[in-house]
Amino acid sequence: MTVRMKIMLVWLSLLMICGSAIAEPFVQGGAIGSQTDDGFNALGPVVEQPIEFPHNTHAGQMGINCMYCHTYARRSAVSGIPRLDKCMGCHKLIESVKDKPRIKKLFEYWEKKQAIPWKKVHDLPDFVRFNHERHIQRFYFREDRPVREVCGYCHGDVASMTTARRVKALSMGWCVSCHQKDHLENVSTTKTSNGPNDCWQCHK
Amino acid sequence: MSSSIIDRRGFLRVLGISGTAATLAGCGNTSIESGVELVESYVQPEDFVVPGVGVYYASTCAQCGSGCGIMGRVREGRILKLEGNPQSVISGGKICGLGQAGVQVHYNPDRLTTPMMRDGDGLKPVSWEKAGAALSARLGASSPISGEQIAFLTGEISGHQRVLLDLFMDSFKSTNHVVYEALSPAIGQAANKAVLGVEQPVLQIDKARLILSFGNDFLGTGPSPVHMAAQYARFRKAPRGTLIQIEPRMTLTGANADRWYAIKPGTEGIFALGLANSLVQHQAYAHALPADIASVLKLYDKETVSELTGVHADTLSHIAGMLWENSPSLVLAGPSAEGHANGFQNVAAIQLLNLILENNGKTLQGQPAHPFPQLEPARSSTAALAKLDALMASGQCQTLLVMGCNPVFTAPAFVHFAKHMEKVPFKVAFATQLDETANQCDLVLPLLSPLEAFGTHVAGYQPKGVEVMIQQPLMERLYPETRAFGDILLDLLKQRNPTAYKAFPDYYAYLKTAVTKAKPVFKSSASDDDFWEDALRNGVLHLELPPTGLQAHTEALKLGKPQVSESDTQYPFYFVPSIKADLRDGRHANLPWLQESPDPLTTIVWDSWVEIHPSTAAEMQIREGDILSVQSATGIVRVKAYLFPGIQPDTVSMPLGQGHSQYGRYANDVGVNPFKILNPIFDERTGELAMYATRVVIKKTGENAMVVKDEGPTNVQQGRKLVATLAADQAALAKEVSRVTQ
Amino acid sequence: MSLSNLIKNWSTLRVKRPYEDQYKDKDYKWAMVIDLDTCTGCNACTTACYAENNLPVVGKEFFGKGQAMHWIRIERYWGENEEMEGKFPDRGAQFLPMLCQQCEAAPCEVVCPVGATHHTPDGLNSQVYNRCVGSRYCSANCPYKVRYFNWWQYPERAWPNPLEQQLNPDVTVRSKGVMEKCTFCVQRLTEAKNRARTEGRRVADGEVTTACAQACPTSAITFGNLADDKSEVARIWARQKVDLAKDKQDKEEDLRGYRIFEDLRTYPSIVYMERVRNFEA
Amino acid sequence: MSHTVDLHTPEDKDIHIERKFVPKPLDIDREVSWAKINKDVLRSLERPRPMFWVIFVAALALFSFGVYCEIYQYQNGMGAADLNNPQVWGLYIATFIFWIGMGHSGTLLSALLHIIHADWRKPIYRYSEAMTTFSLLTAALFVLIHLGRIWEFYYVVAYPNERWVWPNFSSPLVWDATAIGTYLTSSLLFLYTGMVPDLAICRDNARGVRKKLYTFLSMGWQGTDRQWANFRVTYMTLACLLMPLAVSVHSIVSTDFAVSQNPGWHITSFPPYFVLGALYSGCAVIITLFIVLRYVFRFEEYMTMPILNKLIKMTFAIAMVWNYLNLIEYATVWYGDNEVAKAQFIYKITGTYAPVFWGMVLCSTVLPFALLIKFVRTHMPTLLVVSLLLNLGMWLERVQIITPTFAHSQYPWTWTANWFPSWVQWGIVAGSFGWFTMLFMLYCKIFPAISMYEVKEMVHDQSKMLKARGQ
Repeated sequence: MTVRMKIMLVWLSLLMICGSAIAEPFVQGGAIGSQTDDGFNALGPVVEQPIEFPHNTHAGQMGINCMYCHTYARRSAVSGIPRLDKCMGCHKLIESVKDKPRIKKLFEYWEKKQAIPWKKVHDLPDFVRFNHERHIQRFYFREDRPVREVCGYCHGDVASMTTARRVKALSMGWCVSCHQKDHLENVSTTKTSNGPNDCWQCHK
Repeated sequence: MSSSIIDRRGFLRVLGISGTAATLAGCGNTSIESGVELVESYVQPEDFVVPGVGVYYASTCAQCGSGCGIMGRVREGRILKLEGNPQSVISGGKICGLGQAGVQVHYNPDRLTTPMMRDGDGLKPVSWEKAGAALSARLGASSPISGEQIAFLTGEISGHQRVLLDLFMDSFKSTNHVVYEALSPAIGQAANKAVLGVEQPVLQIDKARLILSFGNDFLGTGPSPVHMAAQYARFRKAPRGTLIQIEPRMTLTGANADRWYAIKPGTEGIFALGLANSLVQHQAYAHALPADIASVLKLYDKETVSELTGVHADTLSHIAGMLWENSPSLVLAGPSAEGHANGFQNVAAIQLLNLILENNGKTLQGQPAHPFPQLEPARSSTAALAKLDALMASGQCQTLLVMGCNPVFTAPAFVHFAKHMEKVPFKVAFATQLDETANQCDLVLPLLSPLEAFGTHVAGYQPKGVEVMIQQPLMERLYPETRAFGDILLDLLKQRNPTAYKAFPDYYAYLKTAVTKAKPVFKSSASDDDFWEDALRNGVLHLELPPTGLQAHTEALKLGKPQVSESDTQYPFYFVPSIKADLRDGRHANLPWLQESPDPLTTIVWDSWVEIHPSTAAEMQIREGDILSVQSATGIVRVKAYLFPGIQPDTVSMPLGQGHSQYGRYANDVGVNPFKILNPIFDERTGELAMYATRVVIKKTGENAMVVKDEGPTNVQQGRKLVATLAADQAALAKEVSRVTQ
Repeated sequence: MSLSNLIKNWSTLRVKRPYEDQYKDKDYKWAMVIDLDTCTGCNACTTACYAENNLPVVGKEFFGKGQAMHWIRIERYWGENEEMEGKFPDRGAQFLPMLCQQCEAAPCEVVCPVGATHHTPDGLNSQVYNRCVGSRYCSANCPYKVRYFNWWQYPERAWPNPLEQQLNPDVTVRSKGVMEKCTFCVQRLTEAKNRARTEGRRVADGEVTTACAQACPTSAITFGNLADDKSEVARIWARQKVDLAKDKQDKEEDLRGYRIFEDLRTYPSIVYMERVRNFEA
Repeated sequence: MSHTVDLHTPEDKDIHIERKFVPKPLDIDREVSWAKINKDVLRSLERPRPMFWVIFVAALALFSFGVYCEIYQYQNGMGAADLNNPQVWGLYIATFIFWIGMGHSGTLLSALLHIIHADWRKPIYRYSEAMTTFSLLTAALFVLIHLGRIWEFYYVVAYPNERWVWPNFSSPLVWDATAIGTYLTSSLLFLYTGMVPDLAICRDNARGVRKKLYTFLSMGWQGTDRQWANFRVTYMTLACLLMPLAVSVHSIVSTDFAVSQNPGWHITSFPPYFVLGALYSGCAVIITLFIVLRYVFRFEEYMTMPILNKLIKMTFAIAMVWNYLNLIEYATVWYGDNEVAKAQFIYKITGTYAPVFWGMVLCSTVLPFALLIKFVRTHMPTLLVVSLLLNLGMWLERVQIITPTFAHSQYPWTWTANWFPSWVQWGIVAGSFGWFTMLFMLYCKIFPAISMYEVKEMVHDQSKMLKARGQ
């Protein structure tokens, strides 16, 4: 290694440090709903669920609105797992699939009046307060975006999965990257606004 | 509709899978994990149950007898916090610290989770079958005991629990339902009854222009502190009333007085008569009293009164003048005036002032007759305990049942309650947590906490109209082996009389039937189920009734020459126990929030102490934290000294409620129990224990320990403007914005 | 905060706060009024705070060491000067509920090395637990000494099973080594604000309150939105002629409102109302 | 002269200015040969005597106990130190300031005196410079130790991160972290740069592992003219850079207190007061180490009495300025209209911690006058004790800045009556002394404690100067 190379190396590393310091805050995430690479993709582990729920059948093939089942998303901080009687409401009447093992399992839980122990796929640290309601109200109801886009921005294209799997980092930088973007106030205007930039909005 | 209630109970039962998993991770966990925790998941919840959103249910606070309506915040199946229920006239949407701590009764780590039965020396957990069998063998259909052989000892109890209990005792042809509260206001009640015609007049604190209180701690430990605090708040708004407090040791109410006077314990009646004597000099009041009383009153001239009470003679004239000028006024008697051999006399003399000042009907009113007298709380007394004690000592009592009271802890040492209890062959305690008394029993049955059980309460003090308070479960039971007191009683009653109660599968059914039966009284035309649902939703059944008048009975006062008990050279100090608003008689000492909540006046936590005036302390060279022995004729305790300016110099004071030995991790070995050194002095008229009449001698032991308190080395403001004070005549209160007066 | 954000908001960040009418066009400025004349010192607020905000009970030993965690404490004074006057406290005690004053120019905010405590747009003095490194500089600098540090790993001690089920899931359970303090029950405020925003309105007066104000049996504590002229708090502030942005109030003698240590220019958000005593009694 | 015209007054005639040359004792003997210097200094790097190991193990034990205390505190929480509200800092910050203050004199000696060509610094600056570096390292430890969440310390550092959050640049603690970081880095650099020619000497005289080490560290130093020229420029530049840093670091540390409104801290004169205090304690330590090294390594020929005398004079001067600033501080409080600060001051001198204050007065204000006595200046054991006491005084000074202010703050309710640090704090403070001793002892055995090339310069200059005077 020549001296020149050594010097080059030092300069290069310096440049990298400084460059990332300056450039990092300007990194732009993907536009909402694009579900494309926004630089924060992080595939989570496969989570074994008590019943291998086929999202692809329900949301994909049938095209059921996410919020038909995850009904709390628009009125609570958590989107919630559908209550068991909601599953039964349909499946009691769908004779064709009654014999499938997954449905049989569902009926077993129902008969025992036991809640299904679903596991959390999208978990946030305990000091974070994420509010589904506000996001759904803003982007689904006010901006009138398609539900799969609104939910998909954080959850990925669940309609193509069976059981859900985390696809985004759900990290602070990722949240902030979107909060800093200019979003349309509502469908009719061109006025834009950002997400809250206050620590206490998300940290509790 | 009835099914929806069952469903609601069902909701509590088929709760979410992680309803009980609380997070303790805190800031430690910064990582995002998948597949580690479970999601809230329901089977068939009510529509209004939304995960992540708190739901409020109305219920009733069971922490004291005030019967405040409360709202419990429930989330994901857990009761998180209690708030006041705005529907309840008593609480008016507010709640005290004691009430807040109700959740800690429920979640107490020392809760009793299974029945316990005596096995040799200790109590061993047993199954309900075994416990039930033991109970049936003694108290079932074939039980031979009756009359005096059985006794049911409870604390203040009201509502349908009391009805069932009475029915249960009836089935044994026994009247031995002993209601014992260590801090029973029985002397005052008896005197009120004699002078005013009612045991507990309804106070209109907010209407008074001047309150003269003889040791009445209505803000801290009165019959309904939350309600009275709200009244007090209005009393303090324009036109602002004045509060004068006279007592040997400053209470919380005294600490809020415009003027506080120290008085020798037990001489409150003399002072009141001195005031009466001054008052009747005024022409407006000259004919307020019958001539015979007025003539005896002349003996109470201000010099004599001043000498006996230790209050300056000018003070007496000054207060009399204030009473003249400020009408309507309100004169109150409190525990420190009641708890003496002449306690009845004291209260009667104090109430006489109300009569002279014609406050009855204005600031004092009679409580309307309760439409359901059987639901009203049975009046407690300490004399009843003495009777029971004699019964046990004589060996007559064969079966003792105890619920909601702890006489082994609260009975003074001279009663020897624990020893006499041993003579009872079968003792049953119903408890949410083992205490000293339960530990002495042969069978202990675990009860549901008040946040898990249905019930009704009726407060002894009804400030406005009449209320029946509804208690409902706010949460699924924590321990499957615990049962409702009502259910146990109902089971026993069914064994005694199977036909009469077969319509009621459980206590809930009984309660619902009983409450809905009262529908006509509340002038409701709703269906039974709607009425019941409404009752549950509101947490209270309110019936507006006009207050009744009071009848004056001046003859009840037996006037004699002014005299006080001899001073005692062997025991030179008056001993004044103080009641802490949160610990009361000690039943709440197991609640950590209350242990850590500083005593308002001394800011001491987790301890007992003896208060002594700084001037006396200086004479005896006592410093804060010096361990003193406080000795009465019947006992001795060793306790830390605290220098407290709000106390008569020849008086010492100790807080009640500490000194437990078998009441769980938070209460055990904290402080000492001053109940144990009370002398056997009784009120001459009622035979009740005179709690404030004990005399003690204090000695330094030479040891010193830190007093754990919030207060630092200074207790004054050091010239910083922290709490500023404005003279009442300068403050423009009438112009202020206030929601309290509305 | 990213550089772009910093640059974008530079003008607002550079302003000396508080300034006149700072919150005039804002939606919220949370503030409080505590009436010392009706405060009876009963400690209901303290216990309510323990229940709402997951405050640990530290026990006798740690309390004795001065490591108690009461976000709101009731102080009891016997006199205003350096000594108590007279033999007895014959005008009663002076009770003072002391909690974080949510200063507009908070001494704690500037000194936090990591920005764990900062000023929110609603005028709250926030504390972000997971950002806190525990330098305790904020506490050292707080003139009111209302910041409480987690000296021990309280979660392991304070909530033996099943007491932990009482914990409020909306509030973080703080682990050792972080500073905490009164938040004006921000979890309630956030919930109310979210609800109001969804419904396209501002939080109404009385819609949300802090745990202490809610419990207070004498309603001595009033909480509300100072940015809303019609709110009770704003009306009391206005009536008492207390101006948020002034360090010295020019007001009449008969007004009771004052802020503690105004001369330190912390601009607190809590107005205390002087205790009144009838000195003729 | 009688024949000359008397133009002057008679008195004038008697004026006879006799320019008498009083030979001062030389800073260093000019007869010392260069080879002897090499030999003497390199001898100090030889295998240590048993006593070295005894002291080293003692220091290690002390340090280990400190580590144990820190682990105990880490596992249990800061409560283990018996800190509380409002005594939030305890001895940690006091000791932090103490160590960081000690670090200042090394720079003063090496950089400032280098710039102004005060040659007498040459035999003693190297170890002072090392002392500076190690005390800074120790001080930095305290910054970490006092953190409640030591494992999150990197939040204080400004670096780009995923969260897009920065430290709070308006916080004096961030200034602290930055200043200490910068100062530590430049001190290390300065120490190392100054050592390069000596390391080359070591390299030439060493074998085995040491040879490899010195070879690596001396960076191919051959002593060519070009190397010397570059070296001198670099060294001077670094010295110039370091000077403002040394002043700024302790000024910044003082802002930790001065920017707050706490009574006893909110004082404008704090920055110079702190800087002077720092120099003061640093000089005292340099005297201590001077005596120790002189005795242990028999450096009498290089660490001569005249040099010590100059050092003491400087110390005395600094002590006086420090005293003056101290008095100014008290006078400002006393004559100011801040009643709270005045009450705090009265508490400081009469309250629970009055012994600390008066201990400081005794050790740091009164004791320096003992330096005026010749016996004290020349009798090594006495001087050693005095210098140690001066340091104790400076430590007490830091304690009395922090603890009484917390104990008697603005807010009367939270005053403390008799707060006392727990064994954990004492253990960690003691451990820091063990850590410092260990580092310094290792340094003395690995690197030359006296700058050989500069002593040679000094001898050379000395003889040149004397030659010029014709002696």
